Amino acid sequence: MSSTDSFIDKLHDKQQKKGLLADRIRTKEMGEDVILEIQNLKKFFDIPVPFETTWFMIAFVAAIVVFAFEQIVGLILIGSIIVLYFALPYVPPFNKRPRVAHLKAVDGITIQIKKGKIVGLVGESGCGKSTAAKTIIRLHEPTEGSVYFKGIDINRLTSDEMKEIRRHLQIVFQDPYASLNPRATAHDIIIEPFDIHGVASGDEASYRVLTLLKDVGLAPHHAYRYPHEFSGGQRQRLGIARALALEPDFIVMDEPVSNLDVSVRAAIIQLILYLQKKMGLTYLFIAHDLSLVKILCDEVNVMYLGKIMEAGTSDEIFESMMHPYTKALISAVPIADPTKRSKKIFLTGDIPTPINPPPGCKFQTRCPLVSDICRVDDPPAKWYTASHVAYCHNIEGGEENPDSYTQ
Amino acid sequence: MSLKGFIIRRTIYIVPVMLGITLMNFTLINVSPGDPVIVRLGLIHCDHDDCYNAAYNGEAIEMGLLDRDYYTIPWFKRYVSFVNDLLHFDLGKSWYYTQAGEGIPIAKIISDRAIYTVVLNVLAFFFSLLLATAIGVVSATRQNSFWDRSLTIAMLLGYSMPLFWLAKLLMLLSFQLFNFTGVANKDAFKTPLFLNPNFYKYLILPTLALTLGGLVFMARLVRSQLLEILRQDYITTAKAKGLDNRAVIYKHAFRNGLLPIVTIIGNSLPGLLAGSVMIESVFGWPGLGTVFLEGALFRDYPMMMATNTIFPLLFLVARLLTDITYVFIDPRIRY
Amino acid sequence: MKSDFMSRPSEEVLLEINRLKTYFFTEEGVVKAIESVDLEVYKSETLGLVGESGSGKSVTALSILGIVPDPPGKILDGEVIFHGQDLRKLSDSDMRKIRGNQIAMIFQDPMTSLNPVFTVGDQISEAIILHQKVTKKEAKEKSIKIMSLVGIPSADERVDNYPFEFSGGMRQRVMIAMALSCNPELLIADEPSTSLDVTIQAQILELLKATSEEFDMSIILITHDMGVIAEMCDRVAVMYAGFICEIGDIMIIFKSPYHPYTRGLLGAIPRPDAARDDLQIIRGAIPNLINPPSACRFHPRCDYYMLGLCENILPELVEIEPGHSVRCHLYTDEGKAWMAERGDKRVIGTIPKSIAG
Amino acid sequence: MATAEQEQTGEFLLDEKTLREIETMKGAGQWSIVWRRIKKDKMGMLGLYIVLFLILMAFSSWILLGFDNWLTSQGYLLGDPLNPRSFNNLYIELWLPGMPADSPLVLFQHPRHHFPELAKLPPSFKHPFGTDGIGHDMVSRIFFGATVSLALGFIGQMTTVIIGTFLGSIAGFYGGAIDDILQRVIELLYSMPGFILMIFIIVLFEDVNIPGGRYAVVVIFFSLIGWGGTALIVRSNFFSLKQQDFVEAERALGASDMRIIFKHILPNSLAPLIIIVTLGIANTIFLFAALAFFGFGDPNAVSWGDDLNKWQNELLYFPWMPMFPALFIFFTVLGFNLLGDALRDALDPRLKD
Repeated sequence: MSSTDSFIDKLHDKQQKKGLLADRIRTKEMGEDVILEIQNLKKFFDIPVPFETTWFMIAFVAAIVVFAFEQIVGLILIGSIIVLYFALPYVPPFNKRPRVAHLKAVDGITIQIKKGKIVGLVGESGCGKSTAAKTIIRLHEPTEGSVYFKGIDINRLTSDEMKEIRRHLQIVFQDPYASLNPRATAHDIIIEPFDIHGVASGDEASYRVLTLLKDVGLAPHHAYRYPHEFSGGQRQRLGIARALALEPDFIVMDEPVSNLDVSVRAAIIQLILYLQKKMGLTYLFIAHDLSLVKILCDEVNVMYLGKIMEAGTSDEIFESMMHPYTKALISAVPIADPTKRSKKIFLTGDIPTPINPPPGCKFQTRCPLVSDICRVDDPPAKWYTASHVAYCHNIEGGEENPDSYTQ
Repeated sequence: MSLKGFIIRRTIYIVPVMLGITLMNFTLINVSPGDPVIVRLGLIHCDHDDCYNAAYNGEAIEMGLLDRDYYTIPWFKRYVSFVNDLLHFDLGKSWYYTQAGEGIPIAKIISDRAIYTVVLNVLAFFFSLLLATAIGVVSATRQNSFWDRSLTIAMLLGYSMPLFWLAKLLMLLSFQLFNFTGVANKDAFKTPLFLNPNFYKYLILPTLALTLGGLVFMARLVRSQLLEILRQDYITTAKAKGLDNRAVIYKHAFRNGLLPIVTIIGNSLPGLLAGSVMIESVFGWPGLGTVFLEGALFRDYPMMMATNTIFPLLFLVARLLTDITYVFIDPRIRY
Repeated sequence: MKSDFMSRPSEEVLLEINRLKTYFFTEEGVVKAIESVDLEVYKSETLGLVGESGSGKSVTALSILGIVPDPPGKILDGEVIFHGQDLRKLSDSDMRKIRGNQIAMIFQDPMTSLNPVFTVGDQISEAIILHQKVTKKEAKEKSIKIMSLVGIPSADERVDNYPFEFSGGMRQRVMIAMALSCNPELLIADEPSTSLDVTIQAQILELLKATSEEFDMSIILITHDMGVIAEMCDRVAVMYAGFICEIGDIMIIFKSPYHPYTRGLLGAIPRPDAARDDLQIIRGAIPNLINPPSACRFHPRCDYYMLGLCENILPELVEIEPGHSVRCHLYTDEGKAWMAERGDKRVIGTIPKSIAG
Repeated sequence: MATAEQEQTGEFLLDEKTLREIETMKGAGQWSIVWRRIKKDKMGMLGLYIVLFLILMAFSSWILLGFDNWLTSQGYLLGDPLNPRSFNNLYIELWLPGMPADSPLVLFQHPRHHFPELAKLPPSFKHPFGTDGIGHDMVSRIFFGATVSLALGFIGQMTTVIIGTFLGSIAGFYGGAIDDILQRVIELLYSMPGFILMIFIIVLFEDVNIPGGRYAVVVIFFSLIGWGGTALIVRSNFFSLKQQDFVEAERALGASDMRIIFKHILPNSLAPLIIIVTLGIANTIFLFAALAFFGFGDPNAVSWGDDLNKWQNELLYFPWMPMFPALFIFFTVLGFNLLGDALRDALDPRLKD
């Protein structure tokens, strides 16, 4: 571990020289063990909208016809045909050549993750949780914003440096079957990271594979089986073993249990918790199951349409939530206790699409507290404690500045 | 965007594609080795060069090559005039089909012969689609029954049978049963065409052969598509509503199954057209296919160029029609 | 079996299922999806049918309606008694009169269970025309009415829209409208909210609750989510690998589950005031139904497994108290004899720690 | 790790039978499952046997002919080559005890040798498939024709698949301008019926003189214009596979593009490629037979298509002459189609658990 730490120090020095570093983190807050800081992360996708090509084409075709009738220079004609054919917007039957609209999957999120904590990121489908997860470990390039890992801006690293950093940042996917190469055995899958990074080879690698299998609760004789021969829970164990292979510091758990059956789910959760304790891991736990997040996470971020609505410690979010969306979300969760049938807050309408959303608060279309200002201005941050913040125009209390809570 | 706009756009888009195709063909013809005049000359016996040159020139003049300065103008300039002629619906004169020592205009040949190909193809397409639907529905709704198994095997056998050989076998069968080979000779089709009993008599076997050829292809398609769709959730919904099997299949399954079927048939039209070329040739049916094959055998370049322009054009138009059909079948598609 | 449920007057029974058995004959082998399902549904109650994937919940629903895809599925045995007549003995056309009319069903994925090429109005009025003697126009009017009833805004315009123009929640509302269009007495809801988001799920469940009261309709609510069951149901039946293993009143089941599987299931979900370590594990995995464990199919995963008994003799459904039955050897005579023989004092009917705490 | 171990021991507390099944499943990769599925499919196995038989036939005739050429060039086979009865021209003889020593049963004759006096004989014990119009034994012609007919199908299809896979995978993985250009070229090629385009090209290039004769020209042009379909399928496969989680996981581990393409994506797109090859060989053989039938083959080649072309007009009077080559073309296409259909079913991803 010492060699990798020195690598990070080297990167740190390099970025400091260039003035890229988030100095605040390194100097002030490393003492508090901030392992990952996400600042104003945005990820937009370009999506196609129909593009009118008719006039463009008519102009070109007309030019060609003029050439043809006048028979001036054949070469010009032939050249322009080739240009026309290849340069014209391709018009396959149903996908017109796109003009671009932005799908704002992640629209500026800021999260601080402290070492050894489990930080939850919850939200409904289409709120950009998974995009956020992939952008954080740089599987997608962010449109804007930065991710600082131990103070290093990972989006500015070269591919070689990034490869080295990837040893510390890993991900576990939602669908345990899709995330395993169906043509590779468990052994092949877990040895892959050793192979890529040249950490270990031959017998040593195999030995480490078997140790990892044991760590995640699989038996040695599972090593030469293919993913389809495992049950859902065992597949997810394999996925976790692969993520653990390089001894990372930080793992993004992208809904690791939502595709599993109830009885298996608990076992995987226990494994995740056990590994965290044993290896001192830090998790970003992404989920839509609030009751799970409640018992699992130290801190929770509630996301809606690419924005953070409310963030705080688990207790703060679940016991003293402020944001109307959080309130509705939590009250909508069915509670597995028939004696506690709660009175629910029903949100009207559906989740709108994140394509070019209206200005102001993203939640305005469904919010029970909506007022005129919500349709114009972005909601301000209101801090209730040093860790608890909600973004809303119409809620009571709160401070503009979090620093008033720091000692 | 309106449907009209879409149609206009797609129609205009045909232009560069056609230009690309004709350019490709024209280039191929002009870079290929061999002199078409020599092919036409065949084996002539000449004692000295003058005799040969005279014969060569005579042949070249007859083919109309000297008129157009075939040997002096670079090929890309000739391509420009080809496109120019094409825009005036002038496809040049045939080298092989001649009348009174002069080539017949290809546009005339094609307009004379097109009706044969159209009648044959439309009839066969209609029949095969009808039969394929029937067979596909029977097979798909009674999966793994006796009928399904035997029909599937029959379709597979037919699918593996080369189409031209199927035509030959039909010919043999008809000869054994009725002493009628179905091969038309040139005198069989004197005008007026649609009152001519010979036209119908000689139409039977080609239509039958082409129908079988299309049928085996489409029936397999219909069956697999229907099987796929009968697995869908909305079929269960329809059943849970209390609809009977007929309504489920003919209303709910069929309309959904049509979409992929239309796509695949639309995309396989060139294949069906090639089948028609084979069948026409085997039965001597005087359509475009025969014209093309005979022209190709005798290196009739203008004719080959013309057919190789017409067939892609037909295909592109057919694909445009396919796309338009989509709009009426599937409400999800908007232009 | 019938005597087990004598706690309620029998005229209130709407649907009774006895020894239902459905297999799927696939190329890989025979999938024994349902081995023996016995349950009753009372008038205007909501019965929850809960179990993990592959437990046979959906197949039960399809078997009730007689629309198990055949091939490969086949109902081999059992009775489905609805209003005193055995649905399995009805002719096809009589059965069709009941489907969609007296018993309606909604499905898990509203995305795929609506036909994409017909307008929603067409699809709703199709059922109305089929079961009621009305003209097309009246059917359409009725569709609009029922659409606004299930909370689809501006229904008179939306009626001519296609399913793809609706969002997931709205599509599920369309499905509910379609099911309600003929005032059914029984609605089978197969995971109606699983593919929806939490806030939308709450809306749909509330709608189901409201309509069941309004229409005086019984609901069989199939789900794997214990939370949904707790919110919605009057009684609950727990299924495991083709068997009903426990059935009873919701309060009883959640308070003192008797079957080891029910206990495991309840222990494995995060309860409102649980801590991290309270999550309990059912070891093993859901069995492959082509080759399921013999007799009691839960025995390889069971903490109370009795060697020589559980894998050989299938326990009967035993009534513990009125309206609460369990299929487990802990409560059968054989089991008691086995324990007595070995001087084994297993604790029966205690409440798991996590639930009690 | 007590809890996890519990899960796994629970898994293996299953009864004996299941346990044994798990044992047999150990190490069973995708391919062994595919093989098991094909073995269950009777029609597929029939197709496999037909294909294997034909390949065996083509190979043995090829080797035999090569051996004969070598012997002749070495001068080992003496005797008058013009004499039909000389040792040189009697090919494979079968002599069984009890048969007259001077008239053994001739299994195969040299494919190019003909006996004009034996022309147009109907099938008999000596000539099971009869003889053709100039006195070739049809059995021999068919036996030796298998090489050309099958080789054309194999080589033609393999070249198109290799070109198509290469272009398709590049376009699919990187997308962008390469992908755009590739799509346009495919569109051009696909706007013309393949059969007609092939005839067009054969006519234009029939004079080209390259080793391998006319069929070499045909195969070269076939592979130049025929790769579009494969490229499209491979392209779309790459598009969907590169978005799969397991590829994302590789990226998260820091794997390079080449590693991802060759170690992870390509092996996973093998299944459609195998189907393309099998069904494509059937189509290619069919196409070449059709070209030969309409007189665009090589009249000097010993192949089923050209024999069929030569005797097609004798069908009404001497039906065996064109019938047997046609029958073998049919069987070949049928075999590959059966095998291809079985493979398609066996490789169907929907059937995966």
